[in-house]
Amino acid sequence: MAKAAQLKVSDEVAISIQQMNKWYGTFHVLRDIDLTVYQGERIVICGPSGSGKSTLIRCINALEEHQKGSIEVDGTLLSSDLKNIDKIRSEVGMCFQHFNLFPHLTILENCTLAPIWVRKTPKKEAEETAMHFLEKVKIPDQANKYPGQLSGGQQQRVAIARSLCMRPRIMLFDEPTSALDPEMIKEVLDTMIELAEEGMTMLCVTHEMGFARQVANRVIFMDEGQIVEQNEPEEFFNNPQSPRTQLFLSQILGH
Amino acid sequence: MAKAAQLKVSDEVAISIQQMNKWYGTFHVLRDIDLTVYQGERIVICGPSGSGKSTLIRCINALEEHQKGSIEVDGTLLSSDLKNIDKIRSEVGMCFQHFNLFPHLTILENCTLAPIWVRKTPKKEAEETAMHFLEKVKIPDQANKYPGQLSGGQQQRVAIARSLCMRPRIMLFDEPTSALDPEMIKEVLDTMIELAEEGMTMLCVTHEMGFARQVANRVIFMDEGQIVEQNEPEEFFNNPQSPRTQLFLSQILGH
Amino acid sequence: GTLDDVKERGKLNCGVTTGLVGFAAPDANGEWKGFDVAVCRAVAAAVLGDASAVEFVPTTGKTRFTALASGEIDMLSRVTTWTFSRDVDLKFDFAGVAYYDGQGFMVPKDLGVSSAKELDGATVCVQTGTTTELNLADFFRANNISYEPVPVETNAEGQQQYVAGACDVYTTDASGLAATRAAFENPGDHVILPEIISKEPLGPLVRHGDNDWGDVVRWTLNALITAEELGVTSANVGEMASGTQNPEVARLLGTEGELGAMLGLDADWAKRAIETQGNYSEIFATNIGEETPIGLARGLNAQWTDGGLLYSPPFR
Amino acid sequence: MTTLTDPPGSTFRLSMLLNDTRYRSTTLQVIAFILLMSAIFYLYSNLATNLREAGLNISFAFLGTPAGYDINQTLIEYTSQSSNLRAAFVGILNTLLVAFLACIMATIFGVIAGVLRLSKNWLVRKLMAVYVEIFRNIPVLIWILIIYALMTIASPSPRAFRGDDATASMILDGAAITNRGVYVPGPFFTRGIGGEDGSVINWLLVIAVLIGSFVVTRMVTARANATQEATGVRPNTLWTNLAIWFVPIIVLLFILGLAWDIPELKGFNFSGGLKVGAPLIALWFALSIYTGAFIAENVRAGIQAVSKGQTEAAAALGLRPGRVMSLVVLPQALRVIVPPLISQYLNITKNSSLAILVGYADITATLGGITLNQTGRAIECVLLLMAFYLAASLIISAVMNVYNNSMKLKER
Amino acid sequence: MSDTHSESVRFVRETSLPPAEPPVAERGIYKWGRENLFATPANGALTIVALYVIYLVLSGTLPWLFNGLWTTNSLSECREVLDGRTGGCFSVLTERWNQLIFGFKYPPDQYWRPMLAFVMMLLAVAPVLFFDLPRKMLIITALFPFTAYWLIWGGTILVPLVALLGVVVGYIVYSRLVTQNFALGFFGGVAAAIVFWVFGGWIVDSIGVANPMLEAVPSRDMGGFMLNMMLGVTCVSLSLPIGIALALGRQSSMPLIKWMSVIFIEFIRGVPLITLLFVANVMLAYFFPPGSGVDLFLRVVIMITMFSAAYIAEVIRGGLAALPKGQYEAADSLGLDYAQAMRLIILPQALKISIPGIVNIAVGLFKDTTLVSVISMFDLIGMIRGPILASTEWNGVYWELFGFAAALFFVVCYGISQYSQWLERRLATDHR
Ligand SMILES: Nc1ncnc2c1ncn2[C@@H]1O[C@H](COP(=O)(O)OP(=O)(O)OP(=O)(O)O)[C@@H](O)[C@H]1O
Ligand SMILES: Nc1ncnc2c1ncn2[C@@H]1O[C@H](COP(=O)(O)OP(=O)(O)OP(=O)(O)O)[C@@H](O)[C@H]1O
Ligand SMILES: [Mg+2]
Ligand SMILES: [Mg+2]
Repeated sequence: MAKAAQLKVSDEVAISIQQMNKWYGTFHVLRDIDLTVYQGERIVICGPSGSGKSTLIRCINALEEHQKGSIEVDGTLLSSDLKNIDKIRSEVGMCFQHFNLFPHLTILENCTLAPIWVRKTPKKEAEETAMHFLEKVKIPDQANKYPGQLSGGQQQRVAIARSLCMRPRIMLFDEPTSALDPEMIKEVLDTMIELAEEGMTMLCVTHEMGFARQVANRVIFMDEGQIVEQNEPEEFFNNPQSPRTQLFLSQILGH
Repeated sequence: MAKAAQLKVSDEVAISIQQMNKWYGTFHVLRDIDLTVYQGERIVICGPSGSGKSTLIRCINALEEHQKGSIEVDGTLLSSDLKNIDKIRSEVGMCFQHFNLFPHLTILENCTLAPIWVRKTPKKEAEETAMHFLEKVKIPDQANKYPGQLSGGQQQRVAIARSLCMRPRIMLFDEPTSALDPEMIKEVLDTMIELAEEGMTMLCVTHEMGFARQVANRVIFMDEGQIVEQNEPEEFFNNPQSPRTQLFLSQILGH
Repeated sequence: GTLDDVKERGKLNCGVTTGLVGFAAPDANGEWKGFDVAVCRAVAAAVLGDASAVEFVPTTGKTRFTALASGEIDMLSRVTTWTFSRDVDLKFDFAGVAYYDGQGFMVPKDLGVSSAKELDGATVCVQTGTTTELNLADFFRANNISYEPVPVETNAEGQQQYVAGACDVYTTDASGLAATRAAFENPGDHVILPEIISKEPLGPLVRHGDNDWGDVVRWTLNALITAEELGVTSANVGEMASGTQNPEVARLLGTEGELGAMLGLDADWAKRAIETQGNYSEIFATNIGEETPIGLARGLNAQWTDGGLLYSPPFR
Repeated sequence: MTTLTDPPGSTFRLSMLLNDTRYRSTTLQVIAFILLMSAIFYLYSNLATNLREAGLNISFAFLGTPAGYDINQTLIEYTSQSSNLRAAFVGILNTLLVAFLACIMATIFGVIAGVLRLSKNWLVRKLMAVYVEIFRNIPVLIWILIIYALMTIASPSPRAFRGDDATASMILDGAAITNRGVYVPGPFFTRGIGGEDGSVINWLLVIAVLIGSFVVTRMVTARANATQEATGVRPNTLWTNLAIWFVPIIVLLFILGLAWDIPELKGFNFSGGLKVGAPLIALWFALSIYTGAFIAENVRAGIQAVSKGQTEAAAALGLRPGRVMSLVVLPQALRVIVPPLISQYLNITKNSSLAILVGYADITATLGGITLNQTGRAIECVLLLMAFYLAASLIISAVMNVYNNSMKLKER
Repeated sequence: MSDTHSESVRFVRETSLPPAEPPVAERGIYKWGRENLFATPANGALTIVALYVIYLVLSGTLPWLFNGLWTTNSLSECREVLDGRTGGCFSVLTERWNQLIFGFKYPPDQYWRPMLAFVMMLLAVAPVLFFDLPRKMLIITALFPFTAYWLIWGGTILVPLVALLGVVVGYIVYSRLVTQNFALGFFGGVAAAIVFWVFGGWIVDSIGVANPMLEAVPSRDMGGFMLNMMLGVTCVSLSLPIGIALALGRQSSMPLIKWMSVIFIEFIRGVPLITLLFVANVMLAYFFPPGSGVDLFLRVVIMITMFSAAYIAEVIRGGLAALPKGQYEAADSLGLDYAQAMRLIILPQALKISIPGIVNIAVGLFKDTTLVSVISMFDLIGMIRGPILASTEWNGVYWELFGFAAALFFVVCYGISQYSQWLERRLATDHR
């Protein structure tokens, strides 16, 4: 599969992170991160808890601010200019561990909210798009229910559809399956795989190694705020170089 | 293992329940329960939800009163006489599904509270005993923390240690692992197995069939407030007699 | 000035008490009635030509001065004592004395008290925030006897306390005492003690510095008094206006001279006031006089010609 | 944001004031500041113009001039010649007195009603529910008026005690409930130090002995704890403690020659003994019973917040119900009860400002009432009044925060 | 394990026992009485004490209630008729009914106006309080302030009409501009509305309708229970937006704005309402431009609104804090700006959580409107303490009047608090 995936990688740079550093107060969370993601690449980020994985991808769409270095998304430099931030956020979709659907809105309203208010799409059109993506994640029939009436897996798929409705060029996932019961993990992963196959650029923090093997072009291992190792999945799993990676893999696969 | 356990059963009766009946209002929860538990026996009670398992063991240490029939614990008849109730309660330890540690007291204070106020043990002695049992459940280093600072598994082990500090002759467990995450279930079951191996008389409501096979002398199946079937674990699991037991086991093991 | 404001508004805002029968109180239909009310209406009649063009603003002891100072009301006609500090320090102008009063005491007859000097150790109900309260303190201090004050907010509350026996004595202006006693089931069971411990000249007041308006109020009041002196009543005022021999009456009623214009009003101003409200004695008689439940005698409030203190400057 | 990634040499543009996160919040704050200042300036200039037109000024000199009025209940010495400032202090002390008394009484009412609301007894439970609902849902002002009317109208006046055909009589020949207040026998010392007219020293002595007893009982308790720790058995301290509380004080009072000054009907009023004025009682009682209903709900919620599992676990360990209450339930319930309790105390303090309805001389009645009326210094008086209440509230909430932080349950 | 045991261990129930009736002692009224009234001797004693208390209360009030007179003309007449028996003189209620409800100056032939406004209010709040009602009813809610103003105060219809049109114009401008930028839309809308009002006010003034359809009634003439209702409803609804703004301000990351909100909230919460009413009464007039003549009602509304806004702000702050951080982040990551996130995501949820708290504040505030009687306004209590008790006929009727006031407030406040409890239960189970 990794082969198939690689075929689609282009030369166009989607995200370029250079010498990026971030501190929480005096705590140095991210240290000299350098990362270039090409259009159509699928990258899986893994690493022990607290290693800064979430922080990294939250920096990419400016949910957190970084203090040093540069982040450029689709040619737009992430600066303090609100216009740039808005531009980047509307091109980058994000899925959270706890879905974060809006509980007071129906599924459909969840999906049309941002297109209507941010992209200024007419309501009708937004709803059509929403239905299209809800079909894609296989829950069009739930469109008029409220999030609280759905199972966790369904909610996460709605969250993905909600992001897709903004027609992002890049998707970020932060442990999308870790709050789900085992039965539901698969349905969400399937959705993500489908997305990957369509050539979406994806950055995904996950410990689902099966998923990583199947769709990732590259696996990145982080520890203590640094990128310790990155490689193609096959190589990464079968032949880890750094001792920290080896330790981590032995724990995670042994479990 | 079952063999090793059986060796310790004596002829001395620990609990003797005869023709016991209980109603909640007009709802007949327990119907004609007859049960004799011998010193050193380990009994696992299982059955569908609402079948009266919890009610049964709560009747044994008078957390609920029964309306008909008799319960005798270690030769003391459970009546409305407060003295008898006190005597029985200080000889019967109990662990709950939700641990019910006292959140305003440290782990050590949780363990010494009852010995000091009920058994009139000097504080120093009570603390030594407590430390002994905390070591036994493998968390002596947490003694000065508060329950809120511990994980669920650790809390349940503290709850067991707290009961043991009263040096009970009989221990009752009401689904001690059902509120725990899978990783933590094992540590609690290990503690219980250790206890069983030391010859403690135990009545345990649980759906952990592995545990039942490993330590129980007898498995009791309850349904609609009645004891429907009881048998040695091997026989019980491999060769259930009653159709209701068969149905229940097929559900629980198939799951 | 205020005069122009009032004319433009077409309504006079007049501050009164929240309820003191005889002086200012709404009746069962919500119509304001009373002595102070009549003064307000007379001014309204003089200035606006309509005695009903008055907005009565109920004020308490606490709020009356702010209401006037802040312009919420144009004049205050509320049993308010003319004192030095109110005139000078609080910056108000008293337009004259409408009623000469004095503070007195009322006690139940069965206490057997006949003089205020015998009140040592008594419990006294007094309305807070009034000069009464200060006079009371002074009186007992001067006579070196003790008492215990029970402060009450309104006359009605004082009455309630006094009737229930929570205080032995009720003190307020003598007119108020009479009015209060009149409301009792058995007025005869209560006596008003002979001592009048203070001078309480009550009159309408306006803001300091607006002399044009002050003159209007002052001379409206004087017109009512003069009318009595000259025998002009609400009944005969029309007749007198059409033909009178008395030059002062003619000046008062505007058939001779330019007095109205000097005030910034028309010639009929005083005539209207008298026509609608009656002269001083009529106002007195209908609201607080001996025929009413309040039953006050003219006493000090008689014309100077009858041995009283009412003495209006001449209309000339 | 301190991102260092802005294009180098990018020049400052005006639109960046709103569109750049670095400047945006400053811009907004400057705008807010300007708006605030212009509002303040506008109000201030109106005030200045109005005062100038009325020929008034703001000055606190009136605080030094004699107040001129008398106050019926004073905790410090006060005559009509004292200054307005002193009258204000009398008011402050009276406010604190009634607030303090009402806090205690409201707590007692609230705890009793709250506990009884959880009683097993159906009738009592319902009765308490009725109490809580009735008192919570009717304005405190109406309660004050009703209870004051009860005091003044329904209880006899001193006159009723007089004569042969007296319609009222004293309780046990020592206490009288009248509509001017409650008269009870007042203690004094016949053999007191420093003359017969009860010098303060005697009372200080009594207080000292009581404090001594308190300290000793604490020591006894500590000893009992130590004994329990050592031997496991807790000695019964009840009788010892009772003895420590009562024996020394009785001996002292005997030595000083304690006697009771019985109130007696003399002249217009009862004289002698201790008098608690009707206004104080009415306000005190009304505030207590009204706030008590709220406290009852807090207490109930606090006890219910302790899960049933806690009681069961304690019972399963063999603890008796009394001990379960004192060792397990109460310590946990208190954490839930105390914060809202303190805000109820705050409410009592603020509601005590309704004292003017009953003629009780609290700060609102003296400074904000009579002084304001007599001097006409409305602005100054109201400002001082608000400053006092604000200070009181801030102090109480500061205490509350300290308590809350110290009692927080430790969690992961 | 001995062999004997292994025999006894096996047990299979062949026949199922049917459920049986509990023993007699465990059934029916007997059991109920034993468990609920006489579980222990102490409990039994408590029951007897409680019964005695109930007896005392009822024996005191029932004769008074049932012997009550409803048709006499004065207290002395009452006393004559009762002739020494216990009994209330409720005729004061029937005789002064209109005064108690509407105050003593509202024109009697216009009473239908406040009544109609009251009925409209019920219709207007219904869709706010009960989410299940058709959303279309919110139109009534939106129109209510204008119609109610016109009904109660009367005068020319042009005033509320201009006010309404101003709001409509403001809203149109707002919805045009808001798609570009919220701030632009908001301030543009407000500015448009203000321009319209100024212009409209000028036109209305110059037309100067001589014969308005409804007779104008000045606010000074409002009184009685109607005044309490008006103050309560007006102040609570006005304080909601202010409370929201304060709560958001207090959560703001901008220190100046945060501290302005904190100081305002803590200051207001630190002083008793009565002092704020004193401010309205004796101070506030000095803060308005000379000669503007803002009347007492308006000044009191301003102060009470500030008071309740501070308390409501604290409730809403609790609601905001209860929302998971993820909601803010999700809104951010979708590209919504601050105003959109607040309006579309955060506030709808936070407000819903806060409703029970807000209702409690509203009940408290409604009770506190009685304090205006202290500053010589004739609300229900003011009417009782003032004109009615001062009148010669009814001087001395306390219990009937206070009892009536208490009962009236109880009915309203208890009703509302029951609603809030119902709502709390419902929100707890609501999965949406
Ligand atoms: N808001 C914050 N303030 C201070 N420290 C923070 C904050 N958020 C995260 N941290 C710290 O930063 C470090 C990195 O956090 P991050 O959430 O990125 O880790 P992670 O790799 O995603 O871990 P996990 O697998 O548990 O999600 C952790 O040590 C965390 O404690
Ligand atoms: N306090 C009570 N009042 C009334 N009915 C009760 C009460 N407690 C339990 N019941 C009912 O009694 C029956 C038996 O309850 P019990 O808790 O003993 O079942 P269980 O076998 O322990 O079920 P689970 O596996 O769910 O814990 C249930 O139908 C339950 O609804
Ligand atoms: Mg993470
Ligand atoms: Mg159970």
